Order: sequence, then structure tokens, then C-alpha cells
Amino acid sequence: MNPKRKQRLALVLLLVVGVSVAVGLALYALNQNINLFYSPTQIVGGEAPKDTRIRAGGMVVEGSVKRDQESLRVQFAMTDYAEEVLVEYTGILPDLFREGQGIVAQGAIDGNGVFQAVEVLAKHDENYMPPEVAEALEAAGKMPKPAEEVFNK
Amino acid sequence: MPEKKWMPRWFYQLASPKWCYQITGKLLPIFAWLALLCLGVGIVWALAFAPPDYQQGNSFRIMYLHVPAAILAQSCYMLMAIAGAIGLIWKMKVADMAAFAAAPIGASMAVLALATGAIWGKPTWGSWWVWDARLTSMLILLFLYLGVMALYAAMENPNTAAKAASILSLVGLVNIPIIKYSVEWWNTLHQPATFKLTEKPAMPVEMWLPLLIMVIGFYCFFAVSLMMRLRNEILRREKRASWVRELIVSQ
Amino acid sequence: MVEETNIATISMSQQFSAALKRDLLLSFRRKSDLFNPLIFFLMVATLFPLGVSPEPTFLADVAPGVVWVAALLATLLSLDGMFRSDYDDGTLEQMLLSPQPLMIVCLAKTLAHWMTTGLPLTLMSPLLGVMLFLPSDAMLGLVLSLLIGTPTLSFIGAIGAALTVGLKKGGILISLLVLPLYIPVLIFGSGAVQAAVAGLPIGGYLALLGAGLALGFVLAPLATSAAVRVSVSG
Amino acid sequence: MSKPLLAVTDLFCEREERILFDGLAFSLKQGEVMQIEGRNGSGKTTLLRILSGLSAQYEGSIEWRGESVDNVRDEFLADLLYFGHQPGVKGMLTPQENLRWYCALHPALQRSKIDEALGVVGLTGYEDVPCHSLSAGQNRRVSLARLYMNQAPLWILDEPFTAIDKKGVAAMEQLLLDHAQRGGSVILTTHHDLAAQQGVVKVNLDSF
Repeated sequence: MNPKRKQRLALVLLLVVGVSVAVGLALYALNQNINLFYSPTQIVGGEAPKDTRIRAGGMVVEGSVKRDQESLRVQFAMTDYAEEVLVEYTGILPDLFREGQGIVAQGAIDGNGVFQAVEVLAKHDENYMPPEVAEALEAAGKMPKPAEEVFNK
Repeated sequence: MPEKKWMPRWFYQLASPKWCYQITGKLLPIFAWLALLCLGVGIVWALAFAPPDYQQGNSFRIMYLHVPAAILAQSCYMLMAIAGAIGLIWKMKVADMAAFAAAPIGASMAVLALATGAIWGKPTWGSWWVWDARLTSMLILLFLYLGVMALYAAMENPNTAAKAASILSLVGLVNIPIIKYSVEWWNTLHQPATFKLTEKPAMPVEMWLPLLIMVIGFYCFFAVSLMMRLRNEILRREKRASWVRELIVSQ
Repeated sequence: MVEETNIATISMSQQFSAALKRDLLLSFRRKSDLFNPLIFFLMVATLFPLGVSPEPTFLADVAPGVVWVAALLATLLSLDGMFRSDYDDGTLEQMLLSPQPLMIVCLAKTLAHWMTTGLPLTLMSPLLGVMLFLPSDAMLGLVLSLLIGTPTLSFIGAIGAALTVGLKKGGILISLLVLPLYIPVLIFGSGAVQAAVAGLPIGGYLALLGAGLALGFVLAPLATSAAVRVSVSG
Repeated sequence: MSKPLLAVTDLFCEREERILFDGLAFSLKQGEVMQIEGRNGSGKTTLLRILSGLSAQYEGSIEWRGESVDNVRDEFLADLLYFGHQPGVKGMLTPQENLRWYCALHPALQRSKIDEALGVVGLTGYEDVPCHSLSAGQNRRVSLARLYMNQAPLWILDEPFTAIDKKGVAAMEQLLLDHAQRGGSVILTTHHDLAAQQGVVKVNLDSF
């Protein structure tokens, strides 16, 4: 093999090795929970660290929203259809916030296991539909619910 | 780089600025009418006739601008980088010019996507700007465009500038997968890709059809503006060529 | 009689080590090149308590980001010199005329750049950590993340430096070209430190930084050498 | 007649909207010394950079030993010694270190001849002085010392005599003629009148 070919081969080999190392490491990383995103099950199960800023996501439990009369304080429960976590938040909630809606909250778990949110964001699902359709689905009890696994990442 | 002769004939024809100028001249009106038609029909349908969303009401209609702009901003970067690569490998001037022509269009699409995203974000998420993965990636994409444009502007020799910008845009292309998969990586609240070609969209036909038309319209509009800029660039760079002189004299 | 063809008698590894030695020697002869980024690193970190708040809890919160941003800016500052002086005195064009692949020299120069900026920054980072009240548990995370992350900064930066070396005022342009490409490294780097502060495993972050480094190692010298050719020929 | 070492046909170069040369053609045989002439700004340096492969801003063909230079780049570079507009000497390094670096870059340069070459160009005693404290002429001599260290078939020299004293110029001229005598070829530009007019082929860029 002439030196030029050898060089090319070495280069290609190096590229392949480098890219596969990169892919391997990326795959390993994706298997770790690196977004600090926890589901209510994980929080209740004690997997989430306390008093550190984490993110949690779930559905707002129907009938759980309690608004404080004097302040902007809101308390509600969040569920992934397995476990529930109490969330407290002071501030203006987004328009899309409602019971049965998926939300993502940032904050920390306090000593009592209550999630003290500093930010609440509505996670709207990818099902766009006209209001009549939504009403019909609601009436029939066939309203699509966000898949559970969305919150169990 | 050794010259390779194994590409099809049209590939080399495309390399001729003159041929390219003529063919784009013929294609331009077709795409212009298509763009006008699609955008006209799409906008009227999307704004007036498509049903409102059951949760977001009418504010979701901004999607009809946001989604096509975002799609286009990304594919324009791909086009720019691929054209740059062709220019680097086969030393094809027209490809360099196309990459140069594409950069500002892509940048403006990224700006449009960011602006409409912000306007959409206010009623939906409750804030103008959310540091979520997709918005941030789009912002980085805009920065990449700005870098490429700054490099073009800084170099006096157009050939050198084209090569340098091509290298930069190829390097930036590594960022495109990050944009694509950032939703999974950071698992943020921005909805997953609204429009998937492989799956049935989670929208009724009367909602996604106008979106499809808008996307096609945006692509046609992009083609029109790209060709117009490309033709200008060809004339500017080939002003010494005899066919350009004849063209100018005849007009 | 002149030989028909000179057979290449220098192996790639010999050329690599020669280039690495040369660049390291040059940095050690010019001490300011070595110390200025470090002083800058220290000063930027000092600005945050002065400009925002000296409150220890607040500083501990922002420390991962501040140290990483400072390291990133210090690296950025030192990039312009990577090819500039070689370009000015004509030694860069001589490197292009070597029959050996230019990539080897680019790789060596990038590594030399890291050894004279990124590595000292990494070693100095615990000092900044202490100044910013970073919990001592997180120091290892800080050092490890910088150790894996800063070479990537050098690799990406080398491309920017090579692209702008032919321009008279390349300095600010480098920042424009390179900063967007630095963002993922910054995210994962400071993320690793934040995770370390929270007492969470940082393996995932380090793996991502490592993936970036692996990609940078194989791809950046290619792009850098192409960019050097373009810049010198312009 | 053997085929030419370097053959240039129909070379066109344009810089900043100005045509430097068009339809330039010449060929260089083994053992030939070629002087490129022309006014200031006529593109002498640009031509040498194109020939050496540093610049690709040209149209036309350049053949090395009968093959397009793009296809045999590595072989061409192994056979080339280029002395550029800038001497290519690092101020922070000593003459010896500079030459050692050149030896690492270029296999054709013989490392064992460094001290001898420095002696010939009159830099004995300066081996360990950093180049920035040497004069401009001495700096150029450091780079020119490479000429005494190799037998590359093609030398491309851009103004090699600038800032060199008279005695040095005479020695250099002799070196070029010796190189040609051994079968090497030289392309150079200079404003200096070469003493030896015989055997020097001239190409004037003003006529292209």
C-alpha cells in the first residue's frame, strides 16, 4: 500500500472510531436522567433530591386546585395516574392552566414533600381540535389523555 | 482536489452560470405564481376558515406562519451547507453563489420563526420567551446564520469568502441534529414536531391541510427569493463574461 | 544528480510531536500568552460578586455557570493568537507546503493551545470555585467537566481562528463564529457542575462532553486545515 | 528532449477586479534558472504563490512532470522548496530551532546539515540567539540557509536577495547556478541584476 493510501485509511479509521465513540457516549448519556425531570411517582418514591431545583411534570388533578383568597397563592395536586404530589405556587398561572391539563413545574421539594414551584408552565399536547369536536369527545368520555409515559421519562 | 468526472451531465450544466441564469429565468415565474397561489389560499383558509382550537382558541392560528418559517429556516441551512460542500468539493461557482444567496433568506426565516414563536408563546405558555430547547436551538441557528453572513461580509475576495463560509456552515450543520433532537434531550414543554411526514398528524384534516399548503407556499416563496438573489449574484460576479454584456446591452 | 522524488522520511507522529513541542516552546517563551487568559479568567469571575451580589448563597447558585462562562470567554480571548503570529511571519504558509497532511500540524497546534489555556484554566478553577462559594463536593465535578470540556472549546475555536486568520480584524469575528458553536458545551459543562452541586450523578453530562470531544477530535482538525488553506490562499 | 519539469499553460489570474495576467504560458526544464520580471504590482509574488500551490485563485493548467499538479500535490511538495515574501522565521525561536522545525515539516531538508548551513550563511555564533534580536538580513539568511540543506528539484524564491549584502548576494547567485548545474531548477523574482546572464530564462509578466 502506498503511503498516501495508508494515510487515507488511517484518516477514515480515525473518523469511524471517533464517531462511534461519540455515539456510544451519547447513548450512555441519554440513558441517564440528565434533565432533572421527575414524575410524581419518582418524587413520592424518594428518587428526586430535596431542596434542589428540579423539574416535575404531570396532570393537574381534577378538583384539587385551591386558590388563596388574599394572595396569588395556588395549591394543587399533580399526578401521573399512579401517584400524586402537592404543588404550591405563588404567581399568575398561564391561560392554559386548568384541571386535567398537563403542566411542567420548576421548583424544589420542601421538607414536607410539597413541591414549591417557582414557575408553572402549561404543556399543551399535540392534539389540535375544534371546540365542537372536543365537546363531543368530552361528552362521550373519549377525550384523548396525554399518554402516561410522557411523564415517566 | 482532483477533478472528478463521474457526476451526471446536468450536474455540470448547473455549474455553468449562464445555463443556470437561463433556467432560473424560466422557472422563476412558475414558482412565483405557485407561491402566490399557495400563500393566498393558505392564509385565507388558515385565518378565516380553519376551525379554532378547543384549548387555544384562535391564537393557535399563528402556527400557520410559525411552523413553515421554522421548517424553512432549518432546510435553508441544510441547503446552504450542502451547496457550500458542493462548491468546496467540485469547485462549482454557482453552488457558492447559491449558498451566499440562501444565507440572508434563512436568517430572516429564523427571525420570523422566533418572532411568531414569541407571540404564540405569550397566550400559550404565559411568557414571551421561554428558554426551551427548540426556541433556544432556533436562536442558535439564527446566530449561525449571522456568523456565516458576517464571514461573507468580512472577506473581500468572493471566492475566499465562499469557501470560508462553506466550511463554517458545514461545521454548523453538526448543530442541526441537536436542534432536531433537542426536544428529547431536554424534554421541555414545547410541543413535539407538529408536522410529521411519517405519521398521521394529530390534527383534523381541515387544520393540517392549510398548514401543508402554507408550507408548500413558503417553499415556493423561498425558491423565488433564492432564484432572484442567485440571478443577481450571477450577474454581479460574471460581469466580465460576454453573455452578461450582451444581456445588458440587449436590455 | 538530483533525486527524482524525495521519499517522505518523517512519520506523522514525529511531525505531530515536533509541532506540539514548537508551539509549547513558543508559549513558554512568551509568558504573557500563558498568563493573560488566566488573569482574565480570574477577573471575569471577580466581576460577578461586584456586579450582582456578594451574597454567598446566590454566588453558590450561579457559580457553575459563572466559572464555565469565564472559562469559555478566556479561551475565546486566546484563540486569535493561535494562527495569527504564524500567519504574520510566513511560517504558516510554509506549513502548507509540507508534503505531510496539514491536519497533523493543526491537531498539534490545537492540543498545544489547550495545554496552554484550557488545562491551566481547569487547574485554576477550584480557586474560583472557592471565591464563589461553590460547595466543596462539587469541586471534582467542576474540574472534571472543565477537563473534558475545554479541549472541545479549543477544537471548535481552532476552526474559527483558522477562518479569520487572513483578516486584519479577526478578533471580534471569531467570537461571532465560535460562540454559537460553544453553546452545547456550555450547557452540558455547567449542567454537570450543577448536578454535582445537587449531589446527583454527573456521568451522563461527562459522557456528553466526551462525545463532543470525540467528535471535535476527529472532525475539527479536518475543518481547521481546510480553513487554514482557504485563509492563506486568500 | 525530456519533458519539462513544470509546464504552465493559459494561466489567468485576477485580483481585486484587475487582471494580473492572462494566457500566461511557459515551461521550465531541469537545470534551468528562470527569472520572473515585471513592474511592482504586476503579480510576481502572486504567480509564485500560485505555482507553489499556496493560492488557488487562478484559471488555467499547471503540470508537474507531465501531470496536473492537483493530482500529484504531495509528490510536488516533496520536491519543492519555497522561499516566500515573508522569510518564515519565528522571532521567538533561535536560528537552529527554526531550521529544526523546517526539517520536521519537510523530509527533503537534511537535519545533519543545519550547523554547516548556518555557517555558510554567516550565522555562526548566532545559533542560540532568538531571531527577533537579529537584523532583517540575518533573518532572511536563516530562511535561506535551507537552500544549503536540500537538493529539492525545484526552488521557488521570492526576492531572495532583499536585505542581503553584496557578498551574500554573490554567494547566493553562485549557489543557484550550482543547483542548476546539478540538474535542479529555480524560479525566482528579484529586482537585483543577476551577474550571470547566461542560462537564465526570463519571463516578463508585463507582456501578459
